[in-house]
Amino acid sequence: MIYYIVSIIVMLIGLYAVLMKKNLIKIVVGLSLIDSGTHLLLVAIGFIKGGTAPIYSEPGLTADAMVDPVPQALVLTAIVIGVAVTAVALAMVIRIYAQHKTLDIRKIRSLKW
Amino acid sequence: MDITGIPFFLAVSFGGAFLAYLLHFAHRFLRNAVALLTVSVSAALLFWLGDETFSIEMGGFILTLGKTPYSLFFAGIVALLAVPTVLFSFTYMAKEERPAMYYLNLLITIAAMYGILFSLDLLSLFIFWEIMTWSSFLLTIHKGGNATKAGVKYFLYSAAGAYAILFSIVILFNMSGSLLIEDVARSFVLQNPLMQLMLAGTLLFGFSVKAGLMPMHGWAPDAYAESPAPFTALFSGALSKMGIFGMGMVLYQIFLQSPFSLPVRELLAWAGGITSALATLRAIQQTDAKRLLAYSSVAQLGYIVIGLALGTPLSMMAALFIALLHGVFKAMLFFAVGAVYFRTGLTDLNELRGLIRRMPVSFLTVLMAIISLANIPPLGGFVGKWLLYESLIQSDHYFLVIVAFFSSTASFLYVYRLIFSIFLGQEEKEFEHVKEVPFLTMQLPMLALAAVTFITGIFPGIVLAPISSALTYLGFPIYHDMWSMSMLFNEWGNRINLLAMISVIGTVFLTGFTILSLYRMRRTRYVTTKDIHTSGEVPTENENLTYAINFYQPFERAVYPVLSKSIRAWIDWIGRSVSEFGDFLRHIYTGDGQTYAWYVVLFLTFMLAAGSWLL
Amino acid sequence: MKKLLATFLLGFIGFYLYTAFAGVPFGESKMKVGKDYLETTVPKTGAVNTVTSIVVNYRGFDTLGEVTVLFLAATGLGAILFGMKGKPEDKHREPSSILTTGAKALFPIIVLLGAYIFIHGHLTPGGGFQGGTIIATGVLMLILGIKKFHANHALLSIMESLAGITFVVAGILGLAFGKTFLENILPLGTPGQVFSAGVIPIIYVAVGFKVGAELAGVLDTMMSTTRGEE
Amino acid sequence: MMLLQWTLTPDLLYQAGTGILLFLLVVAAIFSLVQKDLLMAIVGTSLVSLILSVLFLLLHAPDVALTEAAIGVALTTVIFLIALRKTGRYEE
Repeated sequence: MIYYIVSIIVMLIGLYAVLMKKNLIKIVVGLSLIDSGTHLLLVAIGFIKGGTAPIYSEPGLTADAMVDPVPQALVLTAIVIGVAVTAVALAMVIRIYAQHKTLDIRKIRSLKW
Repeated sequence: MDITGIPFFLAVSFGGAFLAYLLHFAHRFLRNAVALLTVSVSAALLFWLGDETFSIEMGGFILTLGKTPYSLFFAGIVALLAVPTVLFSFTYMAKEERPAMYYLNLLITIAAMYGILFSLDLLSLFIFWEIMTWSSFLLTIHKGGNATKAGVKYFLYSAAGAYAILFSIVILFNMSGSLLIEDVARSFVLQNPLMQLMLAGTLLFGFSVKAGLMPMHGWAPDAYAESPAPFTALFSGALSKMGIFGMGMVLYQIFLQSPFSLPVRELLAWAGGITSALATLRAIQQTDAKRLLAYSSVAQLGYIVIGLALGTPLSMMAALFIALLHGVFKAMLFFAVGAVYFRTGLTDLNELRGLIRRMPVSFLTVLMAIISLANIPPLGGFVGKWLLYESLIQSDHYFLVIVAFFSSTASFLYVYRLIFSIFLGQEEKEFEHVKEVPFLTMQLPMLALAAVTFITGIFPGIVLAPISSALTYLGFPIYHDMWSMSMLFNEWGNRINLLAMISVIGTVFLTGFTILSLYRMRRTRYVTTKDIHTSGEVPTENENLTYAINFYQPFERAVYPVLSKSIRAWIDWIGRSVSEFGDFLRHIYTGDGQTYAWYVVLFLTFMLAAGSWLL
Repeated sequence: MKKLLATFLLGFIGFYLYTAFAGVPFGESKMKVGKDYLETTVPKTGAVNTVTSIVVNYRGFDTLGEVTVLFLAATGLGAILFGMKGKPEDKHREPSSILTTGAKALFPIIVLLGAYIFIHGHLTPGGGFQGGTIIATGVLMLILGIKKFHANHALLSIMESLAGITFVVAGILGLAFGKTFLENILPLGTPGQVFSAGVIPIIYVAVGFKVGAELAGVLDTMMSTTRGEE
Repeated sequence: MMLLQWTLTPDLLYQAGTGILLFLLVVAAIFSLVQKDLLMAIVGTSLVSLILSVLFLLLHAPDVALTEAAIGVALTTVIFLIALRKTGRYEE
């Protein structure tokens, strides 16, 4: 249960950074924190007490003694997508910095119309 | 492939379009030849079209193609206008940009119209309908600039109509499990009347957008005025008739058995009457020749809708007859205006004047067309309008008669303005070098169509025979002696009777008038400017002494109170309100990306709170 | 003020998230489809690692979509940073000789490790994504360690395209043999052997190359961008 | 006095280790949130990823742990650092 609480806290910390921080890189950091929290939450949901990793690495292992592999597969792909998203976001940040010479989100108002 | 089959027919029509496009890059002449050949061959193939139906399975739906007498009549209109249009385009479009795209879109539009007409099921009808919309949209925006705006307007109206049609098609398919119009009609009768009313309403709305029925006519003047002149002829003459075709199909093939059928048709007839009256008044105000003709088109389509909606055999006959004739004379008018534009670069009635000696054939075309439009015997327009009046009186719609008669009479005003402003009056010095347009590619289409108005006026039976078979197909009781219903015509309309009398009188009158005017013209004394003294001043050379500006100013002043309250103002108001609302809404776009995150979080909180409160 | 509001909102959301997840018992088996995957992974797919069999086989189509997303991200990144290419002397300081030598010496080993991880994806933890990332970090080390190093983007894109094509072809072969997209058509072999599990290792190797090439490309693009002071 | 009666069983060690890691996770996250020096903040996220990787291992998810270690700890951090170098280091 503590896993859930901690992962939710990490998610909320990330969300707080997205909402309150004015630095673009900090916002991206917040996004990646939300990512991390979600990953932990999903894997924790799939955990089973006394289970082993879902790999038949040695003879004698049965399906009953394993943790849920589905969340793990989900998180596996989610992490990879997460890094791609982060990379694109940071590329945008670099571009914005080249354009505006600042990372302060309050000063970047070219979307205003 | 069967040479008399519809697939072959459509393959020729569509294939010709692409072939013409490709051949443009080889040689201009080849492209023209292929384009002309395509429309001529498809027009000729219409006569040999077999009766079989063809089914193609596509994505789980069965598309069925086949001809019916009803669709064949409309295909005749398309073919009749398509050939002159393509012919007229050759010289006209030589000056314009992107001719390859023009021919591709023009031929695809024509082919798609055939496709609509020969669809026996709603899905293929919709597919061809959309192809037609797209290609005609591309033609409308062909000139760029203002045309783009007009085209977008046209497209938005069309899209609204198309979605309405699609919506009803989906529901109809769900109801009947079949897309065939026959099956749909069969299961349509079993539905609850309100459902029937709604479906017929959406379908009629969708089709009437193309027909430019008020209040869905907003796109028509702009689109007609901005598209290239030869295409405008087809646009107003044939493409708008697709809306009429669809409305006729809905009213008499699907909706007829419904208890709401009669009131809806009555309403539609009134909409047509109002459309014709208001659009006529609008047309009188116009100072641009093409816009004037555009409003005139809307008005004429109003007449057609009146006839179509009344639903007596005679009125249907009138509607279909006017549908053909309107196509012909409106094509003539657009061609003539196009010819004037081709030579002078002007369509503004205030700037054009005195072209009669420079462009006599165009003048003759316009004269023939407006005689037909104003329903003067012996030309074709008279027959249709007479049938319409008679059917209106027979079915006791006296008030509609008054409306129709009013707008018909008022149409004299705008046609007179058109012919006077362009061709009559003092010749301007700047038009001294204007020549008549080339014979083969521009005069010939105009003269051929003029001949059509003449022939249909003298021998209406030629047109009335296919109309009769079309109406028989739709289930109207056409008896062999149904001409006795009309006071004027007897059986098939070409026996010796009052019509022939009128024709003879008309011909004699026309001949006499022509001889007289030729004689007068020879005797005309050219007045030098010195002869006229205005307030004791001797006018200088080149001073314009005839004015066509503010032609109908008193009249406009009289009708302005009516027109200012037109539906256009409402549509403008709606547009303004939407734009103001959008202006208000854009305040939420602060430009600060973080605010958007706040919106998301606030929304999430709201959803959670609402969800927990509800559960 | 805004801080208070944010704290309040986040507390609210956190509270609801917590109440939502409080109903999910921790550490107990709530498997539905997972059970089936666990039981059938060896007989059906021949892969020992259930996660791999899910990623590549059971949910292979998702993975195809995912590598497409990665590809799009790499392309989009290139598009965003287009025209911001810096000069080679953007690297301020000369890398030390220890770093240079170490990078040169370690790079093959790192690539070997990555390759090992994605070749043994169906046997041990790891697979194409992890192996590919490890290879990308090897390339990163080269970028950092060697002054004039620049990744060969043409080669990377060829590698990446080939890998992508391999994936799709492996999927289409399943269709061609009258089965479904991405279904296994090769013999399963003995579970636990390297050459087993049918089409899984092939796809995972392809994914490894693809991910490696894409991430290396991303890193190189980002590294060779100017600082934005024109 | 209850504290003294606890013996250091492997299970308790596991529990305590998990608890410490989770605590450190939150601390690292908060650290990366409040740190004005962006380099330090990124090190904080890297730390989060690292702890997360260990936690995944403890949750019997070696695949995810490996991915997180390779991507979260190494690659994401590096991408952040590159971005940092192309922009400014300090949060103003």
